Amino acid sequence: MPQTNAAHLRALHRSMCRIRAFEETALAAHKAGEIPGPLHVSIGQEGVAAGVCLNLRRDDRITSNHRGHGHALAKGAGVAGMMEELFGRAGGHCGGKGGSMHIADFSVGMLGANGVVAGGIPIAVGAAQGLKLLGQDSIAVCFFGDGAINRGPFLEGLNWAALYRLPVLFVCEDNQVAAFTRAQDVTAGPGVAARSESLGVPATTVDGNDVLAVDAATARLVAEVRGGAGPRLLQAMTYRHTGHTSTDPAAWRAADEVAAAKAGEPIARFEARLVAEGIATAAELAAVRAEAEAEMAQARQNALAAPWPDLATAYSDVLGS
Amino acid sequence: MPQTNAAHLRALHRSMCRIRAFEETALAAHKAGEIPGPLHVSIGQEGVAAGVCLNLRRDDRITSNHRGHGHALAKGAGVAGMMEELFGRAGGHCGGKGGSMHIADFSVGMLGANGVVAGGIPIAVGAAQGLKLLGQDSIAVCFFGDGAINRGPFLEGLNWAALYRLPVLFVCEDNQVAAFTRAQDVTAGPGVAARSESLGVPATTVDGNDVLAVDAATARLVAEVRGGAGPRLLQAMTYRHTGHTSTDPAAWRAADEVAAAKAGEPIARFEARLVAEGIATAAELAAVRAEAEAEMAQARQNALAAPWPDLATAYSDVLGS
Amino acid sequence: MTSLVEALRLAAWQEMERDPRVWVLGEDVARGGLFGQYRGFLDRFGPDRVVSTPISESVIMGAGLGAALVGTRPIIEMRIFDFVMCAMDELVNQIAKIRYMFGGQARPSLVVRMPHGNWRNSAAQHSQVLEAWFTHLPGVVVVAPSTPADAAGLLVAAIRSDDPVLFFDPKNLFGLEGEVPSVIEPIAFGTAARRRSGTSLTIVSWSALMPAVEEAAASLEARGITAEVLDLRSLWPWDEAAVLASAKRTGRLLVAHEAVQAGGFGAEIVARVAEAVPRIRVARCGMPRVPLPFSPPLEEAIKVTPAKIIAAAERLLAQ
Amino acid sequence: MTSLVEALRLAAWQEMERDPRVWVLGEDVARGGLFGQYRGFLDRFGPDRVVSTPISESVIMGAGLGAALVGTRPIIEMRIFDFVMCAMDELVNQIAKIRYMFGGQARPSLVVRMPHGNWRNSAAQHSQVLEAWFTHLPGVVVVAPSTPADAAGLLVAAIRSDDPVLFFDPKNLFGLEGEVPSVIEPIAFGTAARRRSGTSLTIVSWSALMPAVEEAAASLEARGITAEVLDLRSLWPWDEAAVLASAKRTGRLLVAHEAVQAGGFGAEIVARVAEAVPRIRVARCGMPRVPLPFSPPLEEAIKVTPAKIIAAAERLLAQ
Ligand SMILES: Cc1ncc(C[n+]2csc(CCOP(=O)(O)OP(=O)(O)O)c2C)c(N)n1
Ligand SMILES: Cc1ncc(C[n+]2csc(CCOP(=O)(O)OP(=O)(O)O)c2C)c(N)n1
Ligand SMILES: [Mg+2]
Ligand SMILES: [Mg+2]
Repeated sequence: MPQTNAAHLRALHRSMCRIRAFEETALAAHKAGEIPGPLHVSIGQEGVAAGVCLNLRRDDRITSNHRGHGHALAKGAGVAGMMEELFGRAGGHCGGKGGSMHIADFSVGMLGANGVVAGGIPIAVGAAQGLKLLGQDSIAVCFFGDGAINRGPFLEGLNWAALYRLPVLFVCEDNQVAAFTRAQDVTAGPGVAARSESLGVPATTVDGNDVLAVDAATARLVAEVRGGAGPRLLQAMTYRHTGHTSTDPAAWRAADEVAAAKAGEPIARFEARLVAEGIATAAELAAVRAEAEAEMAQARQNALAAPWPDLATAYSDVLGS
Repeated sequence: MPQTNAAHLRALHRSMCRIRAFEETALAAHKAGEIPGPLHVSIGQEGVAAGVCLNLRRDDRITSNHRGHGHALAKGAGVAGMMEELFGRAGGHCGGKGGSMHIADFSVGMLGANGVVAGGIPIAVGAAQGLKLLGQDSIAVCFFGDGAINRGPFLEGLNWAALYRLPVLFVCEDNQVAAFTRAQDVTAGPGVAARSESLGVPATTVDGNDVLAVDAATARLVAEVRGGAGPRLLQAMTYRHTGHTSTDPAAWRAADEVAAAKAGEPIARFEARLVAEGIATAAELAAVRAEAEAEMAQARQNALAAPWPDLATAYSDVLGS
Repeated sequence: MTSLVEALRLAAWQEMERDPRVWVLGEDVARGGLFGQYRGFLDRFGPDRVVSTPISESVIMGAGLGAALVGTRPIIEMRIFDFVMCAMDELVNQIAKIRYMFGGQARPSLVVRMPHGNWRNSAAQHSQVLEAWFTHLPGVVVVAPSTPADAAGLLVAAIRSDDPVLFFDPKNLFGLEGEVPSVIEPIAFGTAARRRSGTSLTIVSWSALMPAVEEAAASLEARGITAEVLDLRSLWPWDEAAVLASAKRTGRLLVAHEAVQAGGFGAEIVARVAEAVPRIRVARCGMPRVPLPFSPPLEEAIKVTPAKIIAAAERLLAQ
Repeated sequence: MTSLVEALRLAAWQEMERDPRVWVLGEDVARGGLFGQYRGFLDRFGPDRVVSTPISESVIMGAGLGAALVGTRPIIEMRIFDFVMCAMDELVNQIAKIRYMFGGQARPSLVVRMPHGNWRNSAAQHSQVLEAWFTHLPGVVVVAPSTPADAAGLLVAAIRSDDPVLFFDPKNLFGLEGEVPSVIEPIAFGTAARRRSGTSLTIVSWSALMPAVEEAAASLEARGITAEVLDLRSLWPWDEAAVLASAKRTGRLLVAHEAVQAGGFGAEIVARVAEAVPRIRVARCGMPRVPLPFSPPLEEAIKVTPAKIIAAAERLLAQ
């Protein structure tokens, strides 16, 4: 790797560490009863969020799904506002009205997580169409899971994006599972890439646990999309280390399957490479992890102490000003 | 062509002639104000309905769309009941409650036309699943147009059918137009066959205006589907001679385009072949056409004279017995 | 004189001239739309602002939302209301909730146009009247005009509104003629129009049933029964003050609507008035709880007609 | 004692043992379902009758319909009500209308199970209560139980019914314990259960709000105000006779429900009673017209609570 992008490589590492630390902190806080409602974390999938979002501009937009913390963080959403949102506090990005499943930070182009599988696809397609109509050169990126490719909006959205040559990058975060069901048990045919091509959207598949592979593919695809070539799809193969929600043990998965996946987890893998190639020392990388953990611990403390929303806000943001 | 199936060939011809005559009679009746509501006719597409349905058993099921008269007739629905249904009379298959867009004749396995594009796809898939669960060897055939392949249920239904290896044959009646819009202007990628393959459903494309091509392909596909090979898709290329509805002149289409299409229309084409190969004489074939026209004229007269439904029926068939 | 559908065409045209962020998407809109409500738009505004779409209702609705989130103001044309059933997640779970869920970060400023109601014997899947559902759905405005001028003024208000507006085009009244000003001013939501003054009873209605209501009121008047007739024009917000004031004056309230009576918006109006006005006499006139049949005599039998409105009024007055 | 979710599991199990045409389809049902309501079904009934599906709500709903049309009796599991918005064409345009449109040739005998309502701060897209919509939709039965025994008996009735039944599982009450008979008999739709007798007022409610209503009634009674409490159990058909009789006795009717008050089913009940019982005093207690917020204090602020029901009752009695 050329030294010239060492800063970028360190940024990728730092982004992944911050996502990991955020998720582990959120999990602990949920177990401690500090976070209400359902919680979906993305431990093991950090390479996708970081590898994609670090190739985006602040004025690019993303839509996400129910497992969206990593996407938001990597896109630049403020940690304090995210943690407070999970805690339902006044300082949350959504004022506590959304929670984990509805994290959004429009100030950095994060147009929202979504509680409905595939719900973000039509929105991203429309955002791209709007940006094109306004003559802006920012693009939309749409994150969704392998489960979303069996919902109608996947077909409608990709056909539409290809038809109007919209500036949208579809990112299928393929962790090969949807809730308690393996993707292979509910997905016929060769999979998302073939579906995408059949709808006129060129597809690329990468190892989503290799952040450099994600980074390189995204850089190329974003350039094509921003250049007006039309939509592209990136399939990133990865693995969900935890259960579907914070309370799901996912006991149905074979222990060795999980162990093997954890062995190939993206952060340690990338760190080994950074050290081997002399980009950073193990000590430097450990320091980054520690710093991320400290940042999230601090955010948790703040959130726990933060004020609840003013009850009047329960009635605002419905209609009118 | 072997003489052995001359009867089958004559049946194909007769079926197409009856559909053509039914549609032209219905069109005239609608123009005369005898038929209320919207009317979608399938003139020019008779080769698909006849070629497919004459390869089915009475206990096979079909679902259809808004342009469903031909499918129903070819599957064996009674003409009197169909014409009375279009006229809204008591003797209609649906007692006048459905009309043209909701023609159904469960006694011959015709599970209904549909006023919603792609509405018949999930129903056909479920019918196939139910038949399989009941251990019956009848199959389901699902007719839809090129417009339906841009709706989500197309993806959901094909993936589902392939997943459970259901006995369903999908028939895309591709007349290359949806209402007032050309398929090419709203369909990205290589088209329905590629979409089908990407969802694990093998696809075959034929000239839908060549009834023998439709017949041969269907015979093979039905055998595979009934044999337990799982779902198949047949794309039949054809052309809608009329406008979208009986009141639509479709003036936006170039006159020569329409003329060219009419030149290749399936009935005359098949008749030329039957005569050339000595299966039938021109006089015999003209007699079949005349007979079909007389049958439909008679059905129109009967329908016009038929009683309206008892007003009490407006309140029945909702809930309870 | 201008037809209602032409009034709607002029209103959308005016707003697209006025604001370059306004655009329309839906099936066949570049060909003028199913009812000609966008005739000439393609030539004037071009294919980027007049977008004929695939038959993809989920994305027609959802793309409109996404485009609104980046600052455009889409008119989402759904062709016929019944097809909105193919886009309910996008409407109910996304459009109606996004501003609230995100704590006000987003404001989907869009209009969803849904030609609805009984129309030319088009049977159960092309005739539904489910406007009441959306009065029960937080986060949306519900508009249901009955005259060319109101349709135009309310559509202008809808397009300029920063809230998501569900605009129920009364497709059975598209041919209705009336005066429309050359410059169309917005009409405020939640203001009812008094179509007739009277003292015997109050009749509240809206949308495609208004002509039947006025016909009924006229023949009642011929027999000395004068009805105060209010056209709500929008169902959320609705003009509760005007309805309460009139009901208090007349002491009797009849709500008539095209929709099924059970669970219709008439129930909400009657309930509000019954809660607020002790001893008020109330009645409703709506369709029985059955799908719309195709056969003309059957449809006629279950539809709300002037005769049924008159009968309901007489029963109410007999109490 | 049996929990409500276990009672539902036993009811579905009993019916699948009884009738080989009954089967269940939905996401993760072969793993027991999201709430364990199908635990053990796969091992007992096999993968053809216990079908874990893709995330394809349109086909989950529509395939259930198609399978019913050829003579099976599917239980269509929708996981969480809000996802039904992804299958509304199949439910509203197809399931609810097919029997009527086809003149009685088809009878979709199926059950759609939809765990609904506020639940563990799951926010706007996982908490909706839109049961009222379906009382306004011709062609469907609407069931909303509140106790383990009722849930079991009504689910048995739903599975045996030849009509399409929309079964609203009260997910917030899944842990509620109660007695359930070893042989579960069907409970007739349209029969309310009287939970308390009283003379001061009538309180009508159903589903997950019943515990709050009973708590409110108890504390009112402690102050000498006795409420007759009716649990409707099914909303269509609904026990109009029982409600009218009770309202006439007490002279005061309060309808409380978890759903948004505006346009909720309480409006229909109040309207019917106000039409039929002159001088009756009526009131409703429901949620304000806002989406459900995530933050616990905000959710608590807008939810219907015993305190709000008591306050509504006191206002009604003060009239
Ligand atoms: C339309 C819809 N159906 C079902 C659900 C319930 N649900 C939430 S997440 C999930 C699994 C999604 O799997 P995938 O898209 O692969 O994302 P992952 O959880 O693997 O990150 C399901 C079924 C939902 N939220 N929306
Ligand atoms: C979901 C839905 N959207 C729109 C319509 C209106 N519509 C009726 S038929 C039609 C065109 C269908 O084209 P295609 O499926 O190719 O069938 P064809 O008319 O060509 O036979 C449209 C848009 C509808 N009925 N349903
Ligand atoms: Mg997944
Ligand atoms: Mg077509």
